[in-house]
Amino acid sequence: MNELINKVTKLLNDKTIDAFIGYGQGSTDRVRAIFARTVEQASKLIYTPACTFNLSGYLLKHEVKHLGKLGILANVAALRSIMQLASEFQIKDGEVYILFVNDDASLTEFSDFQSIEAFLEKANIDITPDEKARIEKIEAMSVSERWEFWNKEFEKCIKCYACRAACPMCYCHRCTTDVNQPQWIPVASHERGNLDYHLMRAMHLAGRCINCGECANACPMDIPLNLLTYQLIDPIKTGFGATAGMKADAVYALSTFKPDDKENFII
Amino acid sequence: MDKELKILKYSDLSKLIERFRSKGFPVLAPVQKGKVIEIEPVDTLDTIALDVLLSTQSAKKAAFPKVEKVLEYTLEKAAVKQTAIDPNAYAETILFGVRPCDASGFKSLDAIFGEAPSDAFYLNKKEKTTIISFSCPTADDYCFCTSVGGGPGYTAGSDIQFTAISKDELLVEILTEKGKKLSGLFNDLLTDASPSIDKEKFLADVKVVFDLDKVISNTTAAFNSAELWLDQSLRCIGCGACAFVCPTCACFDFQDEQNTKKGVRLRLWDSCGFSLFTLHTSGHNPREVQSQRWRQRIMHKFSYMPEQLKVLGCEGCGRCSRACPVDMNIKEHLTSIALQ
Amino acid sequence: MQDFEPKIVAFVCNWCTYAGADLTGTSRTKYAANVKIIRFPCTGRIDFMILMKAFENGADGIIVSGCHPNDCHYSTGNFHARRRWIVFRNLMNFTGIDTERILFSWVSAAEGFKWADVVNNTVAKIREMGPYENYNKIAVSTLLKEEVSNHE
Amino acid sequence: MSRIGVFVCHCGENISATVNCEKVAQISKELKGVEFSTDYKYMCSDPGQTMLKEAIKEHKLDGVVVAACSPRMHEPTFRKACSEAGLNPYLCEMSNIREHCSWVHPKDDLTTEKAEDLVRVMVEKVKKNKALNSIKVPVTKTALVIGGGVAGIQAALDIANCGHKVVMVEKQPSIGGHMSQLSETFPTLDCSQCILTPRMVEIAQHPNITLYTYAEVEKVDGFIGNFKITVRKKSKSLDEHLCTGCGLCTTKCPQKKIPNEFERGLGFRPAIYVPFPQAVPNKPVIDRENCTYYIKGKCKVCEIVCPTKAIRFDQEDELVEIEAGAIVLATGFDVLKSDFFPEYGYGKYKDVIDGLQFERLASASGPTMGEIRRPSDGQIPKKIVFVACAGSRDPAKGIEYCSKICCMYTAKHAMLYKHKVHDGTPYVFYMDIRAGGKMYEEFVRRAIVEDETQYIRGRVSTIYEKNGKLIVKGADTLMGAEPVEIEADMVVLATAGVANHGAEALAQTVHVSYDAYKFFAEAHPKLKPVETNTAGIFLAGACQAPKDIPESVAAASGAAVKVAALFSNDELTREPLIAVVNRQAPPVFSSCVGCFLCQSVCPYQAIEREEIKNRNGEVIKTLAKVNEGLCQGCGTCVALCRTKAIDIHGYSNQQVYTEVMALLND
Repeated sequence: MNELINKVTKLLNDKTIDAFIGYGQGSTDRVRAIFARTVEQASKLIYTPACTFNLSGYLLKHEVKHLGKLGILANVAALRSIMQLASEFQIKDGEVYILFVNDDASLTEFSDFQSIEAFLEKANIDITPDEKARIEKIEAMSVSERWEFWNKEFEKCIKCYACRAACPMCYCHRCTTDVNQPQWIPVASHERGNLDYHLMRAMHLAGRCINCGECANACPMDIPLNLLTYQLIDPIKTGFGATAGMKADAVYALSTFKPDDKENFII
Repeated sequence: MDKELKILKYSDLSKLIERFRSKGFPVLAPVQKGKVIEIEPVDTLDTIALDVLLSTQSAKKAAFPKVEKVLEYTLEKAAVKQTAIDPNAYAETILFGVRPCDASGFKSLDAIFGEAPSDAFYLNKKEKTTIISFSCPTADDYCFCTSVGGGPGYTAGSDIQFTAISKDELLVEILTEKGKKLSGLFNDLLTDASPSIDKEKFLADVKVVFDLDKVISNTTAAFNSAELWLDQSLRCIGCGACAFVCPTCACFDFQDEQNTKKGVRLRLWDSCGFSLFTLHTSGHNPREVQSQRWRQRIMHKFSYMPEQLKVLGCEGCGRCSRACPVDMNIKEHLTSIALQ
Repeated sequence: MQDFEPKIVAFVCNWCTYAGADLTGTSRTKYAANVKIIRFPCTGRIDFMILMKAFENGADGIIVSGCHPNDCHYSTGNFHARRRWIVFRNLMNFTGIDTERILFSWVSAAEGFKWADVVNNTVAKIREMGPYENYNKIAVSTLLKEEVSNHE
Repeated sequence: MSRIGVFVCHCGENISATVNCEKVAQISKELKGVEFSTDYKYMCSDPGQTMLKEAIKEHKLDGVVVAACSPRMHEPTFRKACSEAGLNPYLCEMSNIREHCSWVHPKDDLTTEKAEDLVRVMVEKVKKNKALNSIKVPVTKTALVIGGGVAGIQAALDIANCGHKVVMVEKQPSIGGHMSQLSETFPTLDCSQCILTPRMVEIAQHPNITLYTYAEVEKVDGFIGNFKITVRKKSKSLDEHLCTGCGLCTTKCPQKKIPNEFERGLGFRPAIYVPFPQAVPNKPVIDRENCTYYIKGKCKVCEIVCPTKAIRFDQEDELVEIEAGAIVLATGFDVLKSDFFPEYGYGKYKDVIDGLQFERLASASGPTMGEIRRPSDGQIPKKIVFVACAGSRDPAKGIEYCSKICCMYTAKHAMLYKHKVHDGTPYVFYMDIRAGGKMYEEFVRRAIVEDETQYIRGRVSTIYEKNGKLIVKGADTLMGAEPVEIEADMVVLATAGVANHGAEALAQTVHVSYDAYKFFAEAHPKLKPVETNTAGIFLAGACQAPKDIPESVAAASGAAVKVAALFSNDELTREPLIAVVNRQAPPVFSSCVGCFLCQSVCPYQAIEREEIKNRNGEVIKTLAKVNEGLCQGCGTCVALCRTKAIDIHGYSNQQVYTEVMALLND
C-alpha cells in the first residue's frame, strides 16, 4: 500500500498526473472510489481484497475528466474496459496513466496499450464458476420457466438506471432509453418497460461486455443483470472468435462478419 | 387525539392480518425476496419480514406507486377523447410492519402533494391508508433518524405503532383516529398497558451525529460552494437509486403510452440525479454536471423544503446510502456540511 | 382456440424477399392472409428492437427474411444481420422469449414458391402453438385495457 | 394534422376480384389524418394519375398513399405524378394490395381486411415521411485506370477518345501486361505483339492520357465523382526527360545474370533494364535489389556510359496526388507458380514448364528466338505433353473454378509446336474441352485433325524423370480408365489463372469487395458485370475472373462506357434515401458518441469522421458523418447504432416503428 501511495505521490508531485483514481476506505465495511489530487488525498489510498470494483467508468465522467491528466488503479476488468473503450475511440493511448497491483503487491505501470494487450493475453478473464453455474441453471429451465424467472426479476426493477450508470461501456450521452421519437423503450418501470430496457441493454453490450459485474453490483434490487450479458460471451467467442476488451484496435464482433458464420435456424 | 396504550400478545398478531384480509383490506408489508425486502401485498403473517432492519425500498409506493395511470384516451378521427381515472377508486389499505421513518416520510409527501393545487391521486391513496409501524429494536451505521428529529420509536406519521416489549408481548400505541377506527377490528385482543412502561428501553440506540440546524443553515449558505459539492460527488455516477428508495423523494414524470388507437398517461418516478432531469429542449441544461445535481438533492431536502414547506425532506433512514452503488454516504456528507 | 387467427408480421428486405413475395403474387400462388409484410431496404436495417415491438403489440409470430448469403444487394447487409440474429436469438432464448415464434429465412427474388411455403408453414405452426400469451400479458394493449394495479 | 389522400386501385379486376376496393377506400377515410379517399379502375393510367394530381391540389394533400400493385412496379410513376402536382415525391407511399394481397388470397372478408391493414400501415407511415430532395454530387471528369494490360489499355483509350482525361498507373516498368508476353493468339494465330504494340504506343502518345509506370496506388479516398488517389511512383533511378532510350547502359551493365521476369525465368537481364524491346515507355529502370552499386556501393558503369547523364542513383520515390471521378480496375491475373505441383515435378525438372513459359519459347522475340527448345539442354523436344486443368477445377488444390482460357491456349500451343516441329507429337491431357466462342471449337478441331494432336481425356497422376525423359503417367477415361504412360521430352502445364499477387491489398486500398479467390467482385453477376459495389469504381478484364483477350477487351469497353456515362453530366443526381447522423443543440451536438462501430459495418466506407471544434479551433467532439456520395441506403448502420444517432430516410426509425404499431393495432 505504501508503494502505491509513494508512487502516486511522486506522480502528483512531478505533475505526471493531476488526479489519481483509486480506492479509499468507505462506509463501515465498504471501499469507495477516491480521486487523489493532492498528496494528502493520496495518503488515503488503500488496496485491500475488498478493492475489486471496476474504476474505469470514471475515466469518461465529465467532471473527472476535467480534473486534468488522470491516473487510475486498474484491475483486470478495468484494463479490459480501457481496451474496449479504446477500440471504440473513447480513450487514446497515453491519455491515462495506468497502474496495476500485482499479486505480490508490487506495482506494474503500463506504458502503452500494447503492454496491456500482452498482459491481458495471460490474465484470467473468465466469469466465475458461480456465475457459470447460475447461467447453466437458467439454461436448464424450460422456455416458460425462463420467462417466469426473468419476469420475476424484472418486476423488481425500479428503473433507477444504476446498472447503466455503473457500466463502463454505457457511456452514451443519450441512451436509447432516453430516445422518444420513437419511444423504443417505455419509460415506465412496468413489466414491458423493464423487459425492453434490459433486453436492449444486454443486446447493446453483446460482444462489448467485459464481465466486470458492476451492473449487478450496482442494482439496489439485486437483479442478476450480469448474467444476461455473460451468457452471450461464450457464443460470441466460439461463434465469431471475438472477446471484448482484449485489443485496443479490435473490430466489434457485431460490426463484422465471416461469410461462413455458422447458424442452424435460418431456412 | 390522545394516544392509547395497549398490549397485544405476539401470538395474536397473525389474527390481525387474518381479520384485515377477511374484511377485504389489502395489507402491504415487507417481504423478504432474496437479498431485497419489498413492500408487497400479503395474506398471512408468516410471509411478512418483521425482524428485518428496513425494507429495501421505502413504503412511499403505497400512496405514490412507481407507475400510476392518471388518464386514458382514445384517438378518434376528429379529436382525442379523454377518460379520467377516478382517484377515489382505491381500496382502504393497511400498511403494516413498516418502520417509524417510513411512516414519518409520508409527512414530507403530504406536504409536497398537499400543496395547492393538491394531488388527488396521492392524497386519496394516503387518506385510505392506515399505517401500522413497528418501532426499531436495532439500527445500523447508516441510520441517523435521531439527527433529523426522528427516532427508533418516533410516532409521527404512524396511525398505530407496535413495540416489542418482551418475547410474547407488543406494546400497541394507538395514535390517530384512523388507528383507533382500525383497532376496532382487534380490540378484543388488546389489554390495557401500564402507563409506566418505558418504551425507550426497547428501542435501538441511534446516536445524534450532527446538528440539524447547522446543516440547514450551512446548506443554504453553501449554494455557491462548487468545490464542496464537487468533492462530495466526484464518485457519484448519476443513477436514480437514492431517489427511488427514498421515503420522501416525490419527483415524477408523465409519459404517454399509446398505439395508433388509444393511449394512457402514466405518472412515473423521476430523479434529480439524472442528467436529463433538467435538460431543456434547446439543449441547455441548467444543472449541467453531476455536482450540481447532487447539490440540488441536498439543498432540496435541507434548505428548500424546510423553507417553503416547513418540513424536512429527510427521515434519516439511510436507504440512499445503502442503495448507492458508489457509497455516497449521506450521513457523512451532512456531518461534513454541519462542520463547515 | 378454434377461431384463433395468428397475427404474423414479416420483416423483409426490399431486394430479395419483397421481390420474391411479388413473384408469389405474379404466379398467383396462394397463401394465408395472416402474414403482413413490412418492407426494409435490407435485413441489415432490421433492428432487434423492432421484433420486440412486434411481440408487445400483439404479434403471435414473426418472419424475418432477406437475400441468401452472398446475394445481398448491398453485398454484406445480410451477413451482419445474420450475426445479429445469432446473438439476439441467444438472448431471447435465455430470457424465455419463444424463439419458435420467429422464423428467419432467406428467400430470393426467384423463390416465389418458397415464400408461400414459408408463410403457410409459419401460420400453421403458430396456429398450433396458439396466441403468444406470455407476451400478450405485458402487451401495450393490456395496459390500455386494465387498471394499473393499486400496488405496483 | 395531416391531410393524406388514399387512392385505391382496382387494377382492372386484378385487385377488385378478391378485394372490396370501395370498402377499403371507405374504411380508409375514417382514419385519423386522411382527408380524401377514393377508388379507381386504373390508378396508373393517364386519367388515374390526373385524378391523383387534381386531388392533391384540390384537397391540399400533404401525403399520398396509393394502394395498388408492388411499389417495385409503380412507385416511381406515382412519385413522379405527385411531384408534378407540387407534392414532394417522397411524401408518396404505396400499399401493395395486389402482389401481396389480391393475387395470393381468395375473395373473402379476410383479404379485404388485410388490404385495409396494409393501407392503414402506409397512412401511418406517410405521416412520418419527410420531404426530401435528391442529392447532387459534382463529377471530376478524369478517370484513373489501374493496370496497363490489354484491358487497361482498351479502357483508357476508349475513355480518352470520348474526350476525358485518363491517368494510367502500371506497376511494372512497361505497360503491355500478359498479352505482350504471348506469341500468337487464338483462334486466329495472329501475332500478339503486332496487334498490341500499336495500342501501347497510342497510350503513350494520347493527349488525354497521363501514364505512370513503375507506380502503385497507395491510397484512395473520396467517392464517386470525387476520388482522391495517392500514387507512389517508384524511383527508376533515372531522369526520364534526359534519357533517350538508347540502351547503351543496358548493354554495358556488368550484372547480366538476373532471371528475366518477362521471359518467366527462361532468359536473363541486366540490373538496369528495359523489360522487353517493344516496352512503353522504352526507357530503363534500375532494379535496386540486384544492382551492384546499391549492393556494394560502387560500380556506376551505367552512369559513366550514359551519353545524356540521365542516371540518378539518389532519386527517391515520388508521391503523386490525383483527383478522379471514376476508377477502372484492370490489374489482371497471374498463373499458378512452381511448388504448387510437386507431383508434376514443376520447379524440380527444368523441362516441366507453364503455359506462359511456352509462350516465350514460341515467341519470335523470346529466349530461343521462337524455336521450341527444352530449357534443360536446348534440344528440340520430339514428344511434348500438355496438361490442361493444372490446378483448375480441383477442390484439392483450392481452386474449384474453371480457368476458362486454358483449353484454347493449350490447343494453340499444340498447333504452334506442330508448326515448328513437324516430326514431333503433341499430347494433351484434358478433363473436358470447353471451346465456347466464335471460331473456338473449329480451332480446337484443327489442332486435333490438321495438326494431329493426341487428345487424351484423363488426368495426369504423376510425372518423373527417367533416362533423360519425363515419364507422364495418366489414365485415358474414354478407354475405360486404361493407364497411359508417355515418355515425353517436355511437359507444359496449363496452370490455373489466379488473382494477381496483391489483389486483396489493392481491393482494401480501393475499397471494393472481392470473392473467396481474391478476384474483384462485380456488383451483380448478370446485370452489373463491370460495376463494383463501390459506386464509381469499375472492373475490366481478368482481375474479376480469368478472361481471354476478346472478353477482357469487351469488359474494358463496357467499363469505359460506364465511365463515359458518368462523365456525361457535370453533377450526379442520387436518390436521397440514405443514412444521416442526427445533429442536436450543443453541448451534445448529436446523440452520436463517436464509437465508430458503424464504420466497419458499412459496406461502402460511407462513414466519415466529423470534428466539432470550439471557437478556439479545439476539437470538442468527433462524430460520425455519412458521405452522401457513398451511402447506398442499406441501413445496416442504423440497426447497429446504439444511440439511434444514425437514421435512414425512407425507412426511418419513426417510420418502421409506426408501421409495426399500425399493423398490429387495428
